[in-house]
Amino acid sequence: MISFELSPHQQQVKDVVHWFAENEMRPISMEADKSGKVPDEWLDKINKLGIQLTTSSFGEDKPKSDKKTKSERQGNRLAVIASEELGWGDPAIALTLPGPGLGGPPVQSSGTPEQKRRFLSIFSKDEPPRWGAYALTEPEAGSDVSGIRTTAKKTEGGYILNGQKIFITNGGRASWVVVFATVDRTLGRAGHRAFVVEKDTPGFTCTRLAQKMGIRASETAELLLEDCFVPEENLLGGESYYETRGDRPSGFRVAMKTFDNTRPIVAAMAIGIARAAYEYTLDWVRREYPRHGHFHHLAADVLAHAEQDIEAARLLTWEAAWRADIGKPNAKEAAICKAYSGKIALDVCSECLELLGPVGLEEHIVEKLYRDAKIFDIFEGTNQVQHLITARHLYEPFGVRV
Amino acid sequence: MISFELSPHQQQVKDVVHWFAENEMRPISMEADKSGKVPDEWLDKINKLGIQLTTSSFGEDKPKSDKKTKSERQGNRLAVIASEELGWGDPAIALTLPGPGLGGPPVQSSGTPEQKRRFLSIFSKDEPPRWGAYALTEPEAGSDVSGIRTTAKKTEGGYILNGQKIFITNGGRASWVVVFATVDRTLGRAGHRAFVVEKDTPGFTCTRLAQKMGIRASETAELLLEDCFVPEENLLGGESYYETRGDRPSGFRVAMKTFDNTRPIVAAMAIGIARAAYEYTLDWVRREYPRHGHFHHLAADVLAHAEQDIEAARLLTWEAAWRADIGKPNAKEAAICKAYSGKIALDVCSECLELLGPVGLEEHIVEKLYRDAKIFDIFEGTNQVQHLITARHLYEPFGVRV
Amino acid sequence: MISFQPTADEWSFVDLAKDFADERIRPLARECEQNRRVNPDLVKKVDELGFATLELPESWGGLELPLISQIQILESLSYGDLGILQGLPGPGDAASLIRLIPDSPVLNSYKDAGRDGSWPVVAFYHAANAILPTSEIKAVPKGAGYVLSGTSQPLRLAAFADHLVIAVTDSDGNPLILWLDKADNSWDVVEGGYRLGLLAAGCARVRFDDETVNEDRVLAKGSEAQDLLSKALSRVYVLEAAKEVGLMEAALSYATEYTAQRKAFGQVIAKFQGVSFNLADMAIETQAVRHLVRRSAENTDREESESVLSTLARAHRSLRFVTDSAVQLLGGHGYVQEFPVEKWMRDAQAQVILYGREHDLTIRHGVQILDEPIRTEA
Amino acid sequence: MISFQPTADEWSFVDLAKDFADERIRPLARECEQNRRVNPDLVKKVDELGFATLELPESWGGLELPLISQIQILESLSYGDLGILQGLPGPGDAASLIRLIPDSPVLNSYKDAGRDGSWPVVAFYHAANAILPTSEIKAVPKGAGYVLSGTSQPLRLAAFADHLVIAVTDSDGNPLILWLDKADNSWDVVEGGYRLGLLAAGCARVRFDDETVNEDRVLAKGSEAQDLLSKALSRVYVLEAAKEVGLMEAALSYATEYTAQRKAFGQVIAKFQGVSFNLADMAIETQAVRHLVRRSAENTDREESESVLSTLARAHRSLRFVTDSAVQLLGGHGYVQEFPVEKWMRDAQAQVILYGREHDLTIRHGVQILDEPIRTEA
Repeated sequence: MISFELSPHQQQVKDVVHWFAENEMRPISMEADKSGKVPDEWLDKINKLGIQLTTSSFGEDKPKSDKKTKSERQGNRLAVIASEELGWGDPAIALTLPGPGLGGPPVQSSGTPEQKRRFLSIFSKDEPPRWGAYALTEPEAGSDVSGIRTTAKKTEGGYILNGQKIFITNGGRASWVVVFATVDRTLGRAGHRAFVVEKDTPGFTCTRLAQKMGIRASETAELLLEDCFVPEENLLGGESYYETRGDRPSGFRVAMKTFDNTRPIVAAMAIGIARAAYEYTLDWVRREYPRHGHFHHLAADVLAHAEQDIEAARLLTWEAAWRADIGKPNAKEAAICKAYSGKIALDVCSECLELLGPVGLEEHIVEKLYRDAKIFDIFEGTNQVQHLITARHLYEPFGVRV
Repeated sequence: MISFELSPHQQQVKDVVHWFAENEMRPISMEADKSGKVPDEWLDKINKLGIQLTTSSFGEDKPKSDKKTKSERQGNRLAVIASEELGWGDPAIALTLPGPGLGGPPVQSSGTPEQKRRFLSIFSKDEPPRWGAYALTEPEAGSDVSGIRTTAKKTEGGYILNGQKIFITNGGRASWVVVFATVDRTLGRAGHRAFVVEKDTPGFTCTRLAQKMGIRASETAELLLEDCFVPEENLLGGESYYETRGDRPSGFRVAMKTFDNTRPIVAAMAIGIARAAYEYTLDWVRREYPRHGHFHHLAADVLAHAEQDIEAARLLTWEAAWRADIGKPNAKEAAICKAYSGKIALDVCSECLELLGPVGLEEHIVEKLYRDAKIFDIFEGTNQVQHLITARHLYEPFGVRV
Repeated sequence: MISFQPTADEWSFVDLAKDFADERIRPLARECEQNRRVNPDLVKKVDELGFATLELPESWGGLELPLISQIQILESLSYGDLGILQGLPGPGDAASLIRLIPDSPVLNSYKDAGRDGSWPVVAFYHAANAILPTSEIKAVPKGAGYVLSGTSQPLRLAAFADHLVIAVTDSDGNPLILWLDKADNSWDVVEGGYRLGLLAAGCARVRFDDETVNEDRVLAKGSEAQDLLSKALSRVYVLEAAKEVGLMEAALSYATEYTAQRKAFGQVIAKFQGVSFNLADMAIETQAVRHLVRRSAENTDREESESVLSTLARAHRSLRFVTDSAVQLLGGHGYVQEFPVEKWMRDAQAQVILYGREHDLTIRHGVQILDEPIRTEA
Repeated sequence: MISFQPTADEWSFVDLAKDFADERIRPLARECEQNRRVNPDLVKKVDELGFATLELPESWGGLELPLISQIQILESLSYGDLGILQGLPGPGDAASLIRLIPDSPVLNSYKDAGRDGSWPVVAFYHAANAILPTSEIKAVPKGAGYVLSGTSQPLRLAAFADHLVIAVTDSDGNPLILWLDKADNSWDVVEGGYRLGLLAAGCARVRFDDETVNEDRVLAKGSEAQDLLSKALSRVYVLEAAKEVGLMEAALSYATEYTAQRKAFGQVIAKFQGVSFNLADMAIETQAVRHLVRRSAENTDREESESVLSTLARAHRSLRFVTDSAVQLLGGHGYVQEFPVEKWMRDAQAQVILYGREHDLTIRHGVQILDEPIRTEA
């Protein structure tokens, strides 16, 4: 049955995460933006509470989760519900929560049992906070895989990696980074490999952290691989994985398919941003604006649009997550919800700033959200990339590839 | 000096054409749309008055034109000023005014002196009304030249033409049509030729007239050329023109360049459409809407946007015309003004219909203008084509062709 | 539980509707437009299949479906042709009024008349969207009845109407809903020279010349009338928005197929700069509005109608965008009548004109938001 | 005669401004932002070249250029960096007031202070855009003077200001413009933790704590004040819109060059779907607004200011679109501070916040249109 009401379990996840966002994230939000850093002691405390950002199966293992019903997986839906609240709290801090982050899904989906154990078990509330990361983007290519130039040369017992990666979230602090490289550019996709490169591996360095318009408390690193030896056992899926499949890069494709899971999560954070700006502004307008006349109508117009854009973005995102939960292909829906949410997040913040007027210039959550929002239309595939993916799926039945 | 004030001469042209639009075109406008035809007797009368649509040098030979100053050509500016008024009057009727129409510029720019005399002298107020036409578009290609499939095969004393042309304004009633064809598709642009094909030439037929959303009073023909013999003397520019220039298709390029002159004229008509809808609606709103409250603000918002869009479109169009007058390249500006005006014409009409509400459904000039407007975003190069041209000019300094 | 899965019943009804739209409705679209009336055989078939009574109460022999089910079916039918859908005879928008007060004695004769499954035509006039004092219908109390005078704006189905619903505020400022029967009351039908769109939908003005209406024609008065109208319009707006989604889907899929198959300059149009992005935007808009309509339907089924106004406004905007884009992507072919998209663009514009001003609907919703307590739930 | 040809004088001044913007302004943009103040050497150079006194009357040693000339120069300077332009010390927006009443004795001391070519800083507070009673400055008549209290919204240059222009409606409802000197009156400067944009522009609130202002500080009262403010704001809005065009041009040309030269996946970014169309839209918007600003400048020079409000509103909208698009076209690089476009997007948003609400400006212009007689001339 078509329904947009949260189940009791979904509502509970939402409430818990919202409580966290409101009471733990918001109080440090403005200061973290100013200093460009999430305080270490805060991260320690959060980690001890067992709160992590595990995008692969987000909500299923929430602290207060009920006994799950066997009937229907709902991990993706819980993940977007939770992510919206985290984005509402503070997107930069959300991206800095300990855990495997975007590196989790490829390990989860392509790693050997031994790799899963080795790389995923390190994230524990009984250990210091740790991070995983995901390194795809290079200076000469955006967030698509076909342009990868980082090389992996087979050698005794492993591979020698050379290349540069940019815009890597938590790339500096990560215990390990999933690095995409090619063993032979002429092979195209069949030549691609994913490696788990561990911190302090010789030849693997974080060369600098980017200064950004927004999400300043989130670490965005540039990584350099110079004759960096990575042992065979860190090749994701293992040697045999690629051998047995010959030229079929299906394992790699699975790793790429994680975008279909991560895009709705990114979209949901963007929705959280927009909602935070909207709620703040609605409240402010109610207190400060006259109750009639053309400013009243102007605010009504702007707020009605904002509310609707948020609602539409959320429904598109829920749809993408729902399809993943019931095992339907969702690449098009994931692209659509990301394209839509990334765009409206900025639009809503900008319109809210207009309603706030000059006071919006000041140390102000809406101003910060505006700066944070823009990256959501860029990372995990730009708006343009999402449009292209959407169009490709529309044309697929006709055998046309744009 | 930068100035947007009309000179006395420009103002005079505007006033005369406006008078004509208001007092001759408007009274027959709704009926012509309904019957899908401009009445013959009206065309006879207009022709006897010497009023024609000659896009090449529109305003310079207006009935009441003053002694021209030698200092500065202003034909293109006068043309767009006049065209806006004609579009305001009725775009379908404007396109049906007797004269060489879009066929004029290529004959004017590429024809031999003998051809100019022979083909352009037939338009006279002492003769019955006559038309010229311009046939480029084919079923498999839009309004660009590179895809032409109509063939011209050299034969004794002339050429044999075979092919089909669609969306030809006045193509059925025209005394002659400038037809673009290729002598050899493998030559690309160098193989292109323009012929003046005269009415009643054996093998040359008007196969049907299109039923359209709007500009219903304007004739839009499908033309068929079946083994149609066209004598050498109807090859535009003459045989020697192509021989002496060898492979350089410069003559042809001149004929193509007429787009740079015609696009501002088409843009100006679109602006006239938007202005007609705007003025009608403004007047109506002033009479019918309450003078306060949210409907007042709603109308204020819509009308302010409409007025501005019209103003911006006009200034962009004037700029393109001004550049042509002073001999500067204007291909980019012509594309921009066409793209902008074609789009806002429909937008303004649609917004005006919203203000009118259900009464806008009825036999109503704004409803008609809405249907008429849409073609202005399509013909003479679609909005997409204009964007591409604009981008090409932006990238030209960097040696990039998109 | 968040879910986008239709029920099995919905699936099968929607399948039926899709086939019917493809095979029966779409092929007759131009003919019905030219005749300015829906083909009678088609009407009969629609009645047989039950598509005409989705909203009517079971006690009336209707299907009394929840809105969430109806919108899926209407979307599929409208994919065939919105012009035909809007010209189908029967209770039209008044079905939603009937749904709310099925037992009103005022409706008895209409209920009896439709017993054979073929419902007389009802046009629905309401002043909720009226801002034009010069063209409105006035109701002056006289005894226990009213005297009506004035001319309405153009209404859907008015040209064919056997019955009229008149929802106005009377000269004393009291809301009022009347149910008129052509047998008892007379009004003039004023048809304009419509050429824009929905030409088979029987649009016309109605005019009253000091027509006396008896007390027994009063469906509701005062706050009851106000409440009834508001609830009925919420339902009407949801249903109309769903029809708009169907038309968007038609334009989207037609433009997709056309640009995927049609070649220009040696390659399919899809590959030209800007085309596929425009198409993606059409798809995104269509899907966004589809979800918003579903959300509004779900809300209205639960008698929470807060987002209906803005959903309809968005549907209007998106419908104009999507149908206009389809014409644009077809280029010259989009503008001529051999292809359906020019008609769809005209129908779309007529539709948004008939059902409320976009900006007005949005602002009214915004005012509701500003006047409500903050919703803490998303 | 319709013409788009600048005069020879304008050409040479614009050339000078372009070179200066390229060579002197652009390279210092980040530094000035970080220091939250324009580099003093740069200020000196601006003063020497006369760019600071375009609007000031000749009797004050200014260039007293018509708006149509000034906007061309400001556009070129702003191409360098809007953040720097908005942080230049001197009379700021108050220059337009001075232009209108150069001989007012209230201004004598300021005029004298700037005789050496280096003008003290003036911040301009006006309530024309104020809707927030809780944060506004109140003026209560007391004897022949006034008592000021309350806190302004953030103003440009307020952090550096030696003088304040205060344009308010006093507690009796009479318009009033005061010219304050830090030497005679005191106010508090309240600086927020600004991080959005225009960080070198000295934005701050000013606060008055029952400050008594003498009669001799009154620049204008009543309808004279109203008229003066309205005329001055028209000039200010035209000049600000011109600066916005300069920033648009900067973003457009940077994005053009970047997408033409930067490669991804083996080809220049320009060739990817959607990129060149987005760029074309940026160019179209920029050119459209440039013309509208020129038109408004020409009108205002002729003392017809009817389109100024909507021109500024459009400039705001287009500026947001163009600077946002530039960031988008640069992708991840657009978001980091090694490239200028992220700063431009922030500066743009700060600029539109400081100079009037977009929708408000548009609606006010629309109300003007509705209340005026129809213009029969285009």
